[in-house]
Amino acid sequence: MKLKLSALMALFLPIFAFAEDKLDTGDTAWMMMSTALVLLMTPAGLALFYGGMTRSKNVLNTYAMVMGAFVLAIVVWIVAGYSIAFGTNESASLQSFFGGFGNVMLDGITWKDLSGSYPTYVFVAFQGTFAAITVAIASGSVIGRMKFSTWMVIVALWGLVVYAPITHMVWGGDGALLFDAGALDFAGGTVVHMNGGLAGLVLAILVGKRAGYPKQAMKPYSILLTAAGAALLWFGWYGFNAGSAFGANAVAGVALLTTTIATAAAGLTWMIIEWFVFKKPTLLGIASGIVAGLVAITPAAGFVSVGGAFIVGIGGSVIGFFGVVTLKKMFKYDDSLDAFGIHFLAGLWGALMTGVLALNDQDLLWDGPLKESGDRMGQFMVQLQSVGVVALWTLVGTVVVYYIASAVTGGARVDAETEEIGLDETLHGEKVTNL
Amino acid sequence: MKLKLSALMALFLPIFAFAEDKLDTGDTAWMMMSTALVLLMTPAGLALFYGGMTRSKNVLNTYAMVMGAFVLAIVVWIVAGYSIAFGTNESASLQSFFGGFGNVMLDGITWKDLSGSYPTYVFVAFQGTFAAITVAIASGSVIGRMKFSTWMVIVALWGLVVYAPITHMVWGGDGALLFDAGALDFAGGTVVHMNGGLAGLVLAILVGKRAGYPKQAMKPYSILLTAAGAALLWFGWYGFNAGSAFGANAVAGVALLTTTIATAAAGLTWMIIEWFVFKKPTLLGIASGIVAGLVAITPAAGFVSVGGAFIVGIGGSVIGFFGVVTLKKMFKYDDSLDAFGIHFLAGLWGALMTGVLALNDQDLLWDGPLKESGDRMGQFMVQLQSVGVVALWTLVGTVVVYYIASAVTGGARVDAETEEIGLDETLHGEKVTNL
Amino acid sequence: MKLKLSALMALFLPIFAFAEDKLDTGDTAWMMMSTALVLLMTPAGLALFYGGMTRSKNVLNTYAMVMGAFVLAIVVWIVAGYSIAFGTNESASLQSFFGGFGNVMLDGITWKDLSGSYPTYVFVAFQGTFAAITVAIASGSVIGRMKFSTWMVIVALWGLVVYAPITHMVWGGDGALLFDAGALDFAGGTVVHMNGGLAGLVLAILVGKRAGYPKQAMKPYSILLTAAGAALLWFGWYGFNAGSAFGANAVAGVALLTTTIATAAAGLTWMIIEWFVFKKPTLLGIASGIVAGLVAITPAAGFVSVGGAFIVGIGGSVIGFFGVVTLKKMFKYDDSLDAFGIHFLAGLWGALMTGVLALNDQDLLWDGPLKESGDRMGQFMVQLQSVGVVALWTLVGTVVVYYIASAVTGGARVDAETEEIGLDETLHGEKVTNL
Amino acid sequence: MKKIEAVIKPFKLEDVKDALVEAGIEGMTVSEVKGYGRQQGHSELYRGAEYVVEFIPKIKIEIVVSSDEYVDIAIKAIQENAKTGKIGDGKIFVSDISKVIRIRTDEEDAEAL
Amino acid sequence: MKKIEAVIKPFKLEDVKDALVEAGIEGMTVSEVKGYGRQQGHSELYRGAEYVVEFIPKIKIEIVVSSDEYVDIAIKAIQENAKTGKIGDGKIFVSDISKVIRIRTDEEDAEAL
Amino acid sequence: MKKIEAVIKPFKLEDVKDALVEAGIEGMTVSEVKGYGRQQGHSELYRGAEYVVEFIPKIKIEIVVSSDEYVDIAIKAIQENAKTGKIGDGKIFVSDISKVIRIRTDEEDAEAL
Ligand SMILES: Nc1ncnc2c1ncn2[C@@H]1O[C@H](COP(=O)(O)OP(=O)(O)O)[C@@H](O)[C@H]1O
Ligand SMILES: Nc1ncnc2c1ncn2[C@@H]1O[C@H](COP(=O)(O)OP(=O)(O)O)[C@@H](O)[C@H]1O
Ligand SMILES: Nc1ncnc2c1ncn2[C@@H]1O[C@H](COP(=O)(O)OP(=O)(O)O)[C@@H](O)[C@H]1O
Repeated sequence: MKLKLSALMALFLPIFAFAEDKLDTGDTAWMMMSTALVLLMTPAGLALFYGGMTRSKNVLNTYAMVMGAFVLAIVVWIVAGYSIAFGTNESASLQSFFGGFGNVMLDGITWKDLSGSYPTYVFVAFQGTFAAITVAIASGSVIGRMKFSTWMVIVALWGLVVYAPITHMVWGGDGALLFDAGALDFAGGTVVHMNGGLAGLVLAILVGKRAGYPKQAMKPYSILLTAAGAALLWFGWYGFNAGSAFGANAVAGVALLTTTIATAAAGLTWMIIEWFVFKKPTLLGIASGIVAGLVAITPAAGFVSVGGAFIVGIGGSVIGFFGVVTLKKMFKYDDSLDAFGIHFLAGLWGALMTGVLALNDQDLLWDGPLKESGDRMGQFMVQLQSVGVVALWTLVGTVVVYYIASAVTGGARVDAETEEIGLDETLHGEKVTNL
Repeated sequence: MKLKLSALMALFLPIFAFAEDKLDTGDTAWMMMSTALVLLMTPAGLALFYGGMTRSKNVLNTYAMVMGAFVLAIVVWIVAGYSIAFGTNESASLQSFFGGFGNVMLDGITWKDLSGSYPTYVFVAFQGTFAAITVAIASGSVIGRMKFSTWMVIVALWGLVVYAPITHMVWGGDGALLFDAGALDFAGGTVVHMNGGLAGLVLAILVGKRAGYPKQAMKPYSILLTAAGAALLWFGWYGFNAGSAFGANAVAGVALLTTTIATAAAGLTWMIIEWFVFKKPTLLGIASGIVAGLVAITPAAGFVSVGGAFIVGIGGSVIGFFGVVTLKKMFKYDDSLDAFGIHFLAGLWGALMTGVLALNDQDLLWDGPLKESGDRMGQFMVQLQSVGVVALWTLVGTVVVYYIASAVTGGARVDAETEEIGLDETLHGEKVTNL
Repeated sequence: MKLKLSALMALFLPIFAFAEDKLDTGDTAWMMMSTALVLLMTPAGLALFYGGMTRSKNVLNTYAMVMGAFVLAIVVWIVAGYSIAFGTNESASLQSFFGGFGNVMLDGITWKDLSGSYPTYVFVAFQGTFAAITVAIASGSVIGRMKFSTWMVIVALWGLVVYAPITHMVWGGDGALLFDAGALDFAGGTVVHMNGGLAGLVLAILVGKRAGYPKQAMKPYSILLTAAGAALLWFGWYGFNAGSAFGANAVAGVALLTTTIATAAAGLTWMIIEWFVFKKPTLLGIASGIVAGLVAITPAAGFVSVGGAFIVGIGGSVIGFFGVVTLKKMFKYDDSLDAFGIHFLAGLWGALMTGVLALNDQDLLWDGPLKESGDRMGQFMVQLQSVGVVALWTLVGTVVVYYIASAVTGGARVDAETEEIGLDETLHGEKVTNL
Repeated sequence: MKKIEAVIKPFKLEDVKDALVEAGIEGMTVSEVKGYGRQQGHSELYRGAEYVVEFIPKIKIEIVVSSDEYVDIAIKAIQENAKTGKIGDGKIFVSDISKVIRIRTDEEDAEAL
Repeated sequence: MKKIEAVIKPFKLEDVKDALVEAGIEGMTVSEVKGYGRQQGHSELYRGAEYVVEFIPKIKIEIVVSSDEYVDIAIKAIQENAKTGKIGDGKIFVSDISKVIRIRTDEEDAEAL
Repeated sequence: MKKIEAVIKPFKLEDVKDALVEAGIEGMTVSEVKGYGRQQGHSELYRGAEYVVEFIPKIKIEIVVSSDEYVDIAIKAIQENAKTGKIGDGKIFVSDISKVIRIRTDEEDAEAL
């Protein structure tokens, strides 16, 4: 990533006033701000988005799954995740998948080190917020029935076994599998959204459906909080996407604009589809569309045009709607808050459309078939390969992690009575509202 | 605007380390951040502020009116609004009012273009968030009785017919009516707040009062959410005001400080007035004062002194209180959440006081009578002219848009039973809290 | 502070592209953003954090105590607080404690003045948000029984008599007592957290316990809002800590990373302790740990290593837990929302551990025994001295302020019936939820 | 003594209360209930899952009066003010009360009302 | 006419309602109540302060029927569907109603039900 | 069997419950209600619009007991513990219950209590 970054930077040299390896205050300001923005997405944005959609008896448990996952995943990231993801492995065959343990506890990194034009310490924190939101996304599929202890064990293992290697493969620099292949994933369509969304589905199937699903009415505690969460996600996502330009540069400007366009178009699209299909547009629908649009544009954000952003956003919303309304009913899995339906599917759509729609502009593109030889079909095949590899790794890794966590905690699922009474009261001894 | 911007920039050349037409990372970082901040104001800040003040049966509808308006207005902005507002019309007489259609779908703008020292793409997104919040403000006057379909049509038309031309007139660069006249509006006192607030009143009068108003008690769902919304508005407003300096420069510092002072003073003022008049200070009052102060300082933010900021803030609160408590009762219109009472009146106050209080400092001022010849009276007349022109355009434009939208959707108002049951259940099929 | 700042800056000169006394857009962008971030912490973060923990009948009063304190404290800061804190007194003996009245109403400061590389106006606003949150923290100890009028008087006086002098002593530049002694307090462990937390305890003891405490169940209105508030605090704290590097530089990067690490570790720690002690991890516990971690790392943020951040964070959580669960029961004071238990204790821990763990790195350290002669024991003694002086000043000052405020408002405490019915209804005439 | 319980539409409460007070009945206790009957519920929609809400929000008013005369007065006031003529207007139930005590004064029966 | 009041566990409401409707009882009024009895409450924990929640959420169903026959039908439907066999299943109380009125139509007694 | 219904001030619930339990009455059902009577409501203020809140939050306790003896015990416990002496202390109503069933065990009447 650093290498790619430097390459990118080089293009702008005539524009920027600094030479490589110097700290640029504007880039540093933007990357620190981006870190704070992405941080906000999990314990505030996603937690409210998910918490609001949960039945009132499980709201605090849902919030705790997100917030607890966040703090644990950050710790895991510092201890070893960063090293596996962004370290360099001496063995070339291992380097395809793992960065090794050279930077465990950030060993070998000093506060004066730079990643391009800003401190590596900031890069570490920025990437840590990505690691943490990814596993938190998965929680949405399994709320209301999983033991909190099992979930915590899953979070710890998954960060090391699934997230870090996938990040390494895609963004790990020279020698990393999909990085070398030239996969385009601007801000984490594969790494974050497909990954987290698919992990959610796998866990949902393994842990089983909530009692009474889908017969029993499972009404959301507060759509208002869900909508507020979606708004905070949108806000934070500017750090996610425009921050993935690794500086306050023109590419960040592209990501900022395409993110705005795709998201607005997606929110509108979901609303309109609902209006046609169910005769009523819902606030939950607008919020869902917004998130689907944000997910879809993530891999494409720095690569596509204004028109491309519209296509990615609208399509992300259509496919998300299909995932949530049609697919889930068809296959009868209980992807409770639609981590799979929205994050995986819209992330997949975005990752593939990045191959189709990426501007053939040498200054924007990353290394890959499209940049090197204008080979769009080849680029699309690389995108296909990358979604395939990521999906496979996530699938296998998540199954393994689940069974270990389940064994360690004496079964992954709460008993029927606990589920009936609600996890807030039984697992946490708290109640969502005391009027 | 670009021209004015360049003029402004030139003043700082000895201070800044870059020459014109170079991307400055610090300015770019600040403008991207400002865009994210202003974005947050609508689907989170304003939506919570308004939603919390609504009766529980209409809360989600209110939220959806704001959030739905936001996504639609952004799309409209990209498609044609930006072009009308900031494009350049070849016909000089048209250029007074409209920027034309040269930049429809952002045609003609590339990702490498700069607006001064940061990407034009960022400028487009930044201004888009202004367009979107303006129409969302108007929704506050008509909640609880307007059809959602009518509202959506209004949003789309209004963005093109009212918002974009007014923005062009004030900020549209050489040849634009009020820009040429030398009107001072730092961040949108006329363009955003008077405009949105007056549109609200017009719509409120046209659609009629809520059933039972003012006899029936209409209690707010949650003042706590309203207060949280006000806090988010304050936060986001730093992007609004200090972002309107178009860079991380000393003028932005002025706007940041005056915004802080005026808002704090206004929050305190409203609280004290209530304490005297009603014997009880309310949280809603503090929150209302905060918003009134933010609105009032908006046109003046980069122009006034510390003392000026106090005057603008305190006066904004006094006039807002008068609008909400006295004027509304006197004329018996149902400006439900006081978009007119707070945004129009405090915006008007701020716009006029900008003429009175703007520092006579060549490095701060924009072109206009005050800058050119120290003619404060002349400047005040220009300010008067600008509020007059804006008010007239808004009035006429909003009436036209209302009748078209009403015709297209078969009447603008829901039937009596729908209103009685509440719009959340009837229009959206959702409920605000499921305990 | 400005002097120290310049000294710090000098170290980076080869890295930064600007010479002293020039505005740097990156630093300015970061400091403006930091100001907005710290602002958000009080009327949104702390207000939700506290409001959510309060009984439903006092929620809006709690929110109003925080929000009202905020607007008033900002006004007081501009009027005279800034001058006392950061002005320069001609008398050397007075300069030890007070900055004097030379900058009342920001007199003598112009919009072109710089603090190092960004506008002094931004510095004023940034520091104002610190002043305002400090007194707001104290409100947590006395909610549910203090008159709103008394509280407002306390806020006004305390900002001048306690906060401003303490800030002067620690950060007031050459001649200021603890600044000269070489006390290390990166972002306000003593100035903000010990100070606000101890003031809270003092007020809680003086105003007395809530009726029925601790026998009667006092259930929190909404832990979800408390958790959301904690997340907003975390987000804003990046401005607090990394903003205290006064620029977008490598030291800010250190603060950003250590803040992330300590907070995550602390959130996890509290959760685990609860799990062991009470058999149930709570969401309130995770949120409490997060805040304890943020407080603990505040004085240490720019000084410690990755390992140091873990120690500070984990220890802060342990000591905060002890304060809240053990100490409070032992001494039977009613520190209602644990301003003392968390802010004072974790702030104390952080301040002392800064002496123990600060990296002996000339480029990071501030003047003091450790920097000058590698004398860690000497540094620790200075830290002890500074916590002692701050605690003493806070104690005496707060007692004085309390009695004056109480006298002015005819007693500090509401009557028994008012307390019984609840302060929302009686003092503000509002109700937290209208379903 | 008699107790009158009436289940009515929520938005009629204000009118009914005013009429009762005007008719000289100055005490009552109300609660929020949910009714099931002939009146159709509505449906809620969350991401495509449609839930029919069969229980409809109603208000229950309880009034204890000392004489049959007052029973008639109360029934009349309720009937006239709660009626919309549409399904779901609700029902009135009358039953016996054998003893009433006012806690504040220890007064009993008719005096306690 | 008789009134049947049943206090049951909240999650049994749906089953009981379905059984009643199937048995031909098509009107009822329910409310959220809290019960105290042999069933143990749970405890809540806030920063180390443990509060025992002694009142347990229950649902109260009120049904007014015209004949003793319907009383038995209703009781049977409730008994069968609200029972879990664990402490806290709740109770059924039966009392007399002397008059019923349907507000919409002014119908009285059996006709009003 | 008798049913005792008491409308009391919310903050007295804990004391009343303790007294009832102490007096050997170990089951009760409570609900949140709103009362209208001589006690003055308060007013709420939203941006200058003042709304008088006439209905005051109260708690309703329902207790079914098997004998008149228990009726007296219960009344005494409530009277003593709910009284503040100020307007609004509330009322106690007593009525007849013809049948009681414990759902869990099918026990009837006195045994079910
Ligand atoms: N048998 C009954 N027992 C108790 N409450 C009833 C009964 N029948 C109806 N209700 C109450 O009366 C309300 C109105 O009844 P419904 O059948 O919907 O319309 P209508 O009052 O016009 O006949 C119901 O929502 C319910 O609360
Ligand atoms: N004497 C009583 N009067 C009124 N309600 C009662 C009485 N006894 C019990 N209840 C209600 O019945 C519910 C169940 O009673 P409980 O003793 O917990 O279990 P069980 O129903 O199995 O005997 C209680 O929560 C309460 O609501
Ligand atoms: N006639 C009545 N029928 C039913 N409930 C009543 C009646 N009168 C009073 N109440 C209830 O008793 C409560 C207290 O009555 P109120 O007249 O305010 O004071 P007091 O109990 O001191 O006479 C009321 O809030 C209401 O809930």
